[in-house]
Amino acid sequence: MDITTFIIAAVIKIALVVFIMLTGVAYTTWLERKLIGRIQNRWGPTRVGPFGLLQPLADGIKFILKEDLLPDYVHKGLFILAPMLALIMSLISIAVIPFGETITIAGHTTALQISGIIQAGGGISDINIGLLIILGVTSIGVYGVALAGWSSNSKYSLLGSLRASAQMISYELALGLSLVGILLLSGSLSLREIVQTQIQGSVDHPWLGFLPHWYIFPQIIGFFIYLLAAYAETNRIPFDMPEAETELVAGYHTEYSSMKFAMFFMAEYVNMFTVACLATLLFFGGWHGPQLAFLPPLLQSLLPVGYFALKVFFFIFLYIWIRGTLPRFRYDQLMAFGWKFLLPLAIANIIVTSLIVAWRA
Amino acid sequence: MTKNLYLWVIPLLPLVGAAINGLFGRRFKNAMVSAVALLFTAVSFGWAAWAVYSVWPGGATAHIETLPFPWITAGSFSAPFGFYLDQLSMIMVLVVTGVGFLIHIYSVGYMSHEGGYYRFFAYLNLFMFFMLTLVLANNYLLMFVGWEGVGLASYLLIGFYFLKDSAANAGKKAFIVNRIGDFAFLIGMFLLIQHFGSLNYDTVFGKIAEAHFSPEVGWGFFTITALCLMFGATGKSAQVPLYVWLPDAMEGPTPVSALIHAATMVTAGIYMIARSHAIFNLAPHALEIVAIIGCLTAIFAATMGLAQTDIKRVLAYSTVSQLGYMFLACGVAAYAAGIFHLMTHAFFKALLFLGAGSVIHAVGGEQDMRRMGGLRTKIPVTFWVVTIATIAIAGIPPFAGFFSKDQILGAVFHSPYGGPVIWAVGVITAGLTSFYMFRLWFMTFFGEYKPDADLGDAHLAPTAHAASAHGADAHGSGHDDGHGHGGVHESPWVMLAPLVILAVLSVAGGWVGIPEFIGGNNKIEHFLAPVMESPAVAGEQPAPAMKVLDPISRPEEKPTNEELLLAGTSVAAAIFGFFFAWLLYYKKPELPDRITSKIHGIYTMVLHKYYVDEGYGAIFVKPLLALSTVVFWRGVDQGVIDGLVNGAGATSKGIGNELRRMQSGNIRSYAAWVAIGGAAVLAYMIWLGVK
Amino acid sequence: MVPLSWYLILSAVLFCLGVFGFLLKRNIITIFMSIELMLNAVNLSFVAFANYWNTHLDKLPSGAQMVPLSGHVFVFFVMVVAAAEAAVGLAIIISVFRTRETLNVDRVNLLKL
Amino acid sequence: MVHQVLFIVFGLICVAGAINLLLQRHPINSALSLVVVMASLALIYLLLGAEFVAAIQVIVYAGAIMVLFVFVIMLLNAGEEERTRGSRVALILGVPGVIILAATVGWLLVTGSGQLGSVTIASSDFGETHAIARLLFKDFLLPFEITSVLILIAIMGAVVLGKRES
Repeated sequence: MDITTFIIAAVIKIALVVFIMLTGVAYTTWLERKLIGRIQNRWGPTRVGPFGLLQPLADGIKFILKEDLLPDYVHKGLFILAPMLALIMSLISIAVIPFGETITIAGHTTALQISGIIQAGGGISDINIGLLIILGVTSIGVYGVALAGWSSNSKYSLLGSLRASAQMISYELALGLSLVGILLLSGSLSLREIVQTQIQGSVDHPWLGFLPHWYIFPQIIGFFIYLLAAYAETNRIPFDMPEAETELVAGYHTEYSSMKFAMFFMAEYVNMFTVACLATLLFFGGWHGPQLAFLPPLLQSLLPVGYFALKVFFFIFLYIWIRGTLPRFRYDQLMAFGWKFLLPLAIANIIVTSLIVAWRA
Repeated sequence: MTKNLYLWVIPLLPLVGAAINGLFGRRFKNAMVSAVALLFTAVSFGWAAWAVYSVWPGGATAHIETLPFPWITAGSFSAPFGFYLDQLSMIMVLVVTGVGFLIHIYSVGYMSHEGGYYRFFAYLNLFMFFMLTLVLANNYLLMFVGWEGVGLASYLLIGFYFLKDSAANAGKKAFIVNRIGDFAFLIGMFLLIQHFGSLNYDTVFGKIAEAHFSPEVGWGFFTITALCLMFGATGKSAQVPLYVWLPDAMEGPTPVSALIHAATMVTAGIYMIARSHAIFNLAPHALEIVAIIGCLTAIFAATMGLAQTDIKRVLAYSTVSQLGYMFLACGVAAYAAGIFHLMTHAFFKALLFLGAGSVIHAVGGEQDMRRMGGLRTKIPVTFWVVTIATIAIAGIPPFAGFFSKDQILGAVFHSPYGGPVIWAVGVITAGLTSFYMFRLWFMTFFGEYKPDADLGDAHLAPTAHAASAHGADAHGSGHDDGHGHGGVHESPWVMLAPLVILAVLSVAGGWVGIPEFIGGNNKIEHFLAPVMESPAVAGEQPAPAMKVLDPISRPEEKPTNEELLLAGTSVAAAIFGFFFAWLLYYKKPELPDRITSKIHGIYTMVLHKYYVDEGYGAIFVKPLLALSTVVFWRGVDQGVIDGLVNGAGATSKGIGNELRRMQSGNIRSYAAWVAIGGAAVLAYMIWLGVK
Repeated sequence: MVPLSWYLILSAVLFCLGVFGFLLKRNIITIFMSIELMLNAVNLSFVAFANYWNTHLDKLPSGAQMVPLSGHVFVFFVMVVAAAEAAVGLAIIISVFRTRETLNVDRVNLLKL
Repeated sequence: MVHQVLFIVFGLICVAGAINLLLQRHPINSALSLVVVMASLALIYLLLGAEFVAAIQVIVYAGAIMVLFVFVIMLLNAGEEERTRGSRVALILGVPGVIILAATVGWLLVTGSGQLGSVTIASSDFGETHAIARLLFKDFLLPFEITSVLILIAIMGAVVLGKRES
């Protein structure tokens, strides 16, 4: 594959993925409002379009058309840079996430992954350290939040951003450690390879003879640690202290309005998607699912993407469900929970897993 | 060589005892301390006896055992932890452990009321360890370790009552005087290393035997070496000119005087000369000097002993005198006779000291004989054993002293290094010995008991007075607490039993050396013959000069009546001594005062021991102190060494005073210094690379 | 194909800029950041050399041993040390600020005679 | 060719970031400049085939250490740098010294460039996590454990230092 086709293919893939992602984000907001409405015995949005389906579009137009306020005494450069940083970093993570095997369109075969490359021999080469890149990019994302709060020159914002960055740094540890169990089992940092081991394992030796070889089963503790840490990372309820409306107005984005606020908003939902994708890939076998041989070939090649989307949707649904049911933690409880419960548990999980791996080897 | 006797155990056992008592003894009860000390000494004696029995009677070669790990290795020179058991060291090791054990038993009674009980036994055991190392070593260096170690133990024990100035000073004096001799000994060893490349007895004597040194060739070397060794021996064995420490050493507890300063340690010099006889035999001039020194010591010490009134000092001079005899024996190459006398002397002199200790014990710490008298009936056992010892040392047959002394005198008479003059001096000394010993005997046991006698001439004898006033009653002061002034009393049996055993030995000890002319066969000389046999004789071609030096080649066909005459003369001298003592101190006790006032000058000189201590003080000690004070201390030490150090300090202080300006407290300045330093290092490295 | 010297020059330039930062900046936190910059400069040359020796083993002096990738491991260790240093150093800065109410190193100069 | 262009681009970003670090008077700007330097260094590491090192460069340096710096700056509310007279030694001796040093080293490197040769990515598995892990947990196990102890001690030290005295 020469460099020109590579660039063309990459640009097409990026555009497609970003479009799908942003649409997905938009409709996730719709879904969230709808679902929470139902949970709270309300209707949710119904006026704009059938079932309120055009509501996200209306929201978008509103964001774009609203006046972009730039308060006095803010640190201008950083005030503008912060939301961009947040959104860019959350979108970069998508680049290494694989959605499926390959797809062949008009004689061109390409990997269903922005960073994936089809090699001359037909194999797919992935970035070896996909997982690390996601972790790294997430850790850079902290800057968006921190700088936003600091540059706003407002007490609410500063407190919110301090809370947010402290929370994100703390839970990043538990998040990272919860994944080590997976790494021990699969022996790779490449996301594609981790999925491949699960699919291959399901064929070769399924758990208990019938369960698919997904890592959720041996790593159930790791999975729950991951889930809790991920909720904290994305600042979602029950860990949404940074923006806790009742305490801090809106935390780090108190002073933001219009499109800059929208960027933070989008970044949060993209992060949710990233986390959900990661959970799917690492614990639920990624695009693995039953093969339906009776379908036409194109559909068959799209089927894994369908499974993937289904699993991701499940996690998004879980997010919303939890938001609708659980109250918010207190801040000291949150920190104590992260450092004194999740982190030791994650370490114990690593020790047990590595002992078992060593024993089996 | 056939059997491993674990000889190293013999010295090690007392060391273990010393370690246990020294480290933990403070917490032990006295019974425990003495049990430990006695047990280890007794086992050591038993082991020694077993070892001797195992190799008895031994051949011409010694039984050598070397520990498997080296001690000192430097280049081609090496000194192992080696042990050497031949006839000579057999006698020594038995004497040391046997007499040592008896004195340990005695000490249990004698020291029972003293403070520092555990300390005393720890030192005593330490002394045993070093002494056994000395006699069992198979090379001069290990022997030197023991040599120095017994010096140390002697220092510790002389200064046992370290709170007393006189005791502490006596300890220091003994140590320093010994160091002078040790220095010569060291030089002698260096010469041996330089010449033979080894200090092992085997190697050295073997090389001497192989090389057939004729006196002309090796004259200088052997004479110098022998003189150095001899000078070392004069220090340890208290000979002229280094005898001065021994009388002062009587500051120590009496058992110490018996063990160290009569029976064992002081004989180390004799042992060393006997051990080195191969070297001495090749140095006739050195032998002659040894003989002269021995003779001088014998007569001088005997005369000094005449005037002393302190019972232990009389015995101390007697010891010096008897050691002079042994030196004399060595000087005429009659080593076997010297060792014989060493052995018998160990018995009767230990007995005398212990008896004196018993007397002192009895009269509550008094050491001045003028305050004794009439003790014969009060302490009968002590009286009888001291009587036996006195007769033995006076040289009256058939007691031990007679045989050994007679052998020495006989050898002197015939030897090319001796001759009738030295023999005559020896006989006179024997007479004097008899006189002062019976003087002691009469003064102590006969007449009236006069504990409160006024010592009118105290001013004449400042040292003796000082000894009796301060030094000597150290024992008594501790002792009185237990007994009060309950009058004269016999010592307990734990003290008397060793005395009795030693008395038996003093009587019978000489019978192993009954000379041929009386009908004996002089077993001891034959026993020692394999050792004393000159290696040169063993060679195929003894040089003609050697023959003269060889003690064995003494003409055997001498008429026996000449021998008898010689023996008779010495016995007569002893009886004369007895007679005068009887006359002066029993029959007419007022006579001595009259005589002393007649010859007041001589008497004072003798009483002051010929002013030797004062002379040494004036000739050596004071100039040396002055030199040290003025030149070495004020000049070299304060001027040069301190000056250098202080100058260095002042200089760096000045530099630092300037450089402290760099310490501005500003981090960035510090960083600048670091950066410049880094730049300099890098530039230097680049320059190196370019070059 | 980038010449090794380019990497080394970049490393040296970054290092010298770090030194300048240390010498010229007054804010103690910025000075600390300059130190981190110097560490990074060193790391760059480690990584560059690790790659270089991987392909230029022939240029090793005779007898010299080379563990492949050890440069990367050293970078790892440098990072650990830098992290530890940052933790302790920033804690010190905080306590200095608490007692002296300033971050200017020129005002924190009591450590002298 | 692509390598060279990428190197020049990221190298220039690096140097620009470092210079900006020096020029900015506000510490938070300096900190962000340093983040830029570190991120572009990570990309240069990728050019050198050191993908693991690049990843941990981002995670540890940019993501942890620099966040800590930003945090402290925010916590202490550090303002613009004061202009104080400062150290004469640093200006008079230090700066020329460093310039001379830099010049010497630069001159050496430029002249010696030909002998050194160039750097390329030899094989795709060079610098892979597996290989580094093997080194770390086998050949460098002891140093690795010691550094873990070191960092533990550093954490405790930081806690003790940061604690407010009651």
